[in-house]
Amino acid sequence: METNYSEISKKIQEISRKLLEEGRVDRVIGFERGEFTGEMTPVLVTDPEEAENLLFNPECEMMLAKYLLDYGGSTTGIVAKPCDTRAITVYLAEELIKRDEIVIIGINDCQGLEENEACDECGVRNPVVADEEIGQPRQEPVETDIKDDLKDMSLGERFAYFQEEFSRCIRCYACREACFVCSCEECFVDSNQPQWVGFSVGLRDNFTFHLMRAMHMAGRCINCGACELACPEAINMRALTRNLYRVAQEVYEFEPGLDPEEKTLFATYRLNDSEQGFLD
Amino acid sequence: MDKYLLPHKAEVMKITQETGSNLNIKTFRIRLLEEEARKKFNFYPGQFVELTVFGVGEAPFGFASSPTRDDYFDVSVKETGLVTEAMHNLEEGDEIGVRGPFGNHFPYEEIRGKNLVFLAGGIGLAPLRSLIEYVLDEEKREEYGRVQMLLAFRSPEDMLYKYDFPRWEKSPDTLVKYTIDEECEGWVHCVGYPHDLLHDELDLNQPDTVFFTCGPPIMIKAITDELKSSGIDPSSIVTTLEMKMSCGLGKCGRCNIGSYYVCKDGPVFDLKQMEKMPPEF
Amino acid sequence: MLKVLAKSELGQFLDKLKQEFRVVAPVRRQYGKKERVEYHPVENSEEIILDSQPDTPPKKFFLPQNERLGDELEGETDLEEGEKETLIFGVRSCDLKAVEILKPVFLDDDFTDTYFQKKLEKTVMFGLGCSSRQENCFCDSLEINPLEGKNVPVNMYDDGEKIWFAVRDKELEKFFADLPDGDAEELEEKKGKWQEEFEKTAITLDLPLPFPELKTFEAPFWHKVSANCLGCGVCTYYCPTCFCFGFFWEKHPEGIDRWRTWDSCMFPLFTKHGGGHNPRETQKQRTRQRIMHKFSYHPQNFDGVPACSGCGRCISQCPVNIDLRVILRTVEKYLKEEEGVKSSG
Amino acid sequence: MAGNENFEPKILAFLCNWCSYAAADLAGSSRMQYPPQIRVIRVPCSGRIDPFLLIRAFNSGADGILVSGCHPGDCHYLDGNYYARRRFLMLKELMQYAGIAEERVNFTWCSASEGKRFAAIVDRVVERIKAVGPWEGFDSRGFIRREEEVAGGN
Repeated sequence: METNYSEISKKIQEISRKLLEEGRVDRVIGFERGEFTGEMTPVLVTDPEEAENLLFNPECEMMLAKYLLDYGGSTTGIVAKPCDTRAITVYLAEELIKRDEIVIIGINDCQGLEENEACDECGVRNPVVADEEIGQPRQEPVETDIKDDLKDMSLGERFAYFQEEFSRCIRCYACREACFVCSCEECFVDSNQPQWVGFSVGLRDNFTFHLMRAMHMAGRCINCGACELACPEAINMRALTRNLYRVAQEVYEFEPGLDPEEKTLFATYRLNDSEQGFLD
Repeated sequence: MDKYLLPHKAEVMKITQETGSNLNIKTFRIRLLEEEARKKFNFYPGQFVELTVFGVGEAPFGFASSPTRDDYFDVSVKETGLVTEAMHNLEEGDEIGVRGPFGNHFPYEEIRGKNLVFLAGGIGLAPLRSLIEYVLDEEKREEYGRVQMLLAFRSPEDMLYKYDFPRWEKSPDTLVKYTIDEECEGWVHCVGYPHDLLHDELDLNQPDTVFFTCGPPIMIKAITDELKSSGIDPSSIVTTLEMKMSCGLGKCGRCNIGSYYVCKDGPVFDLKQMEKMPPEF
Repeated sequence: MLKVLAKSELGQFLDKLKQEFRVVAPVRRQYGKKERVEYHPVENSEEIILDSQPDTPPKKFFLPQNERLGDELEGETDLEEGEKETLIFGVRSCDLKAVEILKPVFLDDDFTDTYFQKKLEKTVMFGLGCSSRQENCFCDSLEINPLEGKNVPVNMYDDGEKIWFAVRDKELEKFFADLPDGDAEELEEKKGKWQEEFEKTAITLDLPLPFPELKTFEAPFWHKVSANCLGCGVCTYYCPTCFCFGFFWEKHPEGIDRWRTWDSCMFPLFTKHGGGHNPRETQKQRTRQRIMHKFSYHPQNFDGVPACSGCGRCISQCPVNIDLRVILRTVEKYLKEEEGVKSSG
Repeated sequence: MAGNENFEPKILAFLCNWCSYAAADLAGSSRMQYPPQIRVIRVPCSGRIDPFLLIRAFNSGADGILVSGCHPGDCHYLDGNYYARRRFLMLKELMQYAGIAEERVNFTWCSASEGKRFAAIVDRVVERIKAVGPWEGFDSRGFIRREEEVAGGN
């Protein structure tokens, strides 16, 4: 069945208007169409009259969950794709936001986004957590695999591949800012005591930055693809985090953002965890 | 060709430990190594230099000594970050990089013949010391009117330039007062914040007085408010602004406040100018 | 001198230029699934793209993202002797204007940036008149003529089949001697048509430049226009006029090199003091700084010229599609309303 | 990258104060021979090692790293090494996926009494790293983003 996006948009407008009018939220975070660009852009609606600007369609590629971090202490409604709800779940598990301060307008039966390749690898098509639901939840599960297009490369080829990718990095940190996982108060690249990674845009520091970034993502990244979409230089940095996502799945049977009660990967352990590759 | 973006080599002649408590401040006496560069290096009170600890980084510091001392200059450094920490680890005789001098200066010409009041808090005394030393210099002293100072510190241990005070006090027509934040044993001077003590301790009613203030932002704010409410003309209240500065040439953009670049158009501003600026300092 | 060149002969023509210049032009690059147009030295004339605005501005040729200033102790580095001049083939009006905006910043009387100066002296630019509006550009709203690049020895036009060269420099005429003459009237007719297209899609911005400093600064809309900003540096790094920079140091066995690198007012670290205080702590303050610097502070210092050439790259590249034009509209509306209140009250 | 006969690798060894560091001590005082190419950094617990430090070792030119902590169950702080185990496994996967040979990234456990084992481990690690040759650095393709940009200083 075709998804009717104008229907979804109308529902979002109705619900948002009601939430704002009844004073249940101070603001709603959603999408609107840019006046001149014609492209979708995140927007903060505080006036019930403005709720009619809210739209939803497969061009709405940005993750909105991160904006929630700016508004602790007040109530916020959020238009949430299933991936947004996973991000919210991670935030809840880490107590970065309070459940009673957010109203989640979840979108059921997500069909994926136009330009996001990560959507093909996503099996979560209904919100993990929601207060208001739009559309009917998808019943049959979606069979997906985390792809690995680099697996046939040799070690040296992969190294050269990543060198080529990261040599383009201009360190604008769009990947970091677009990523909901990057919620640290001070990012490691901004710290100068200790200075983990140099400020230069040389390959050495770029490569180090991306390795450290991927390591910071491990166990929290939900493979949503926001980093890749945000990158103006089209760098495939998701290859690293995606691989760690798969390893966590295979080795620890762990997938972040599905259960707010579950601790994140590095916040817990099992006595019989794997020691694969350790020297005996 | 003048080197703008690369430092001149200099040596640390002398290091003086100023304070002993958790406020760690040292004063460095620095001399340029190249004769040629030294000759060209003319600075005025209020200006600043960019000092490089080789391999670590660069940071701006205001001159703390009078330009009437030919050969060298002093800067006082509080240990706060990467560069200042590295500076504190230097020893006498070590090499250091110098770029500058940069910025504008205190209006030492315009204030000739006027009465001067200096209000300093903590390490804010450093840039004022440059002007104080200049004004109190034996050859220059008679060109200026009455000099009054109120020097505020957190505690007696946090006082810097203690060794200068007897000389300043002895200078003709000069009044020096000291204050600390909280009462403590053996302290015979004032106690309290400078803006509360201003009227009682100093004589503010002389005509043609120029006020110089420097210290923590909150102190500057309190003092300027107090002075303004006593009806003093904002253009005769002078302070120095602190922003992160890097290039010193008004290019790199980080010290930009309104149409001013603090490193080039500042750091010395009078209150009249500051009232027209966006409040971003 | 007006000359025309069939596009199929572009390769041969460039070979001639290459004998004297290092020729750089907008070329197509494929990264994964994403296609981009960037300035690179030309290897094959077929990869040259003249009908689409390059994704990156030519700023990097004068102000590279990383630039070695020299050894901390030894002094400045010089350009290598005998280096060929660089010819940038096809620079649009917006990017030419951007270079004009950068010039007074780096070549002022108190301080001449020799690094910038030397690179500029070793560069020749061929202008390219736009024949259609690009994705998000609005240079005509800022009184820049998209069809006519200023201060260039050669201005080109691409009508799809032929490239037209309006040669204004005597020394360069030798390269064009073999080419057939162009019909000036025909070109004017084409330009007229393009001009019409531009006028149809123009956005009129009635901006008082410079923006009144305090009034705009204290305006209430800044939170609204910056609420969706992520705080990355894309807009400033892709801007042809943004020039803020920082230093970093590289230790190696022979010494310590000082490098200059781009920095961005959108990063919190940009203004954070060593002691921890940050005068521009929130994204709202930083966004305001970016806009105010471009349209208020810069024009105050440089004869009313804003530090924006309307190329629209900050809009096209923004990960959340923030639109500078919308912000300018908001400012325009606000200032008009304020003006109205004042005159009626 | 064939093993080089004269290649003396630089190896950073992060050793837990309560076990592996003591083991290294024991190996020394028992006059056991082990290769001198490791540089030891004493840490309070393997769980206290930030993976960033290990990545940074490669940034700074180390040819390889060795991390050794207490055997699972023996942690002085009860469970530090259990947390570390997860981190190290993920780091190892990350490095290998990014094209850094797994021989360079070594993890093991070693108790305070296992001086002999420690010497053997160091032997093995040095052999492993020698086999993959010197680490050429993340920037083995040059410092700057695109070569042509610096070509003429332009």
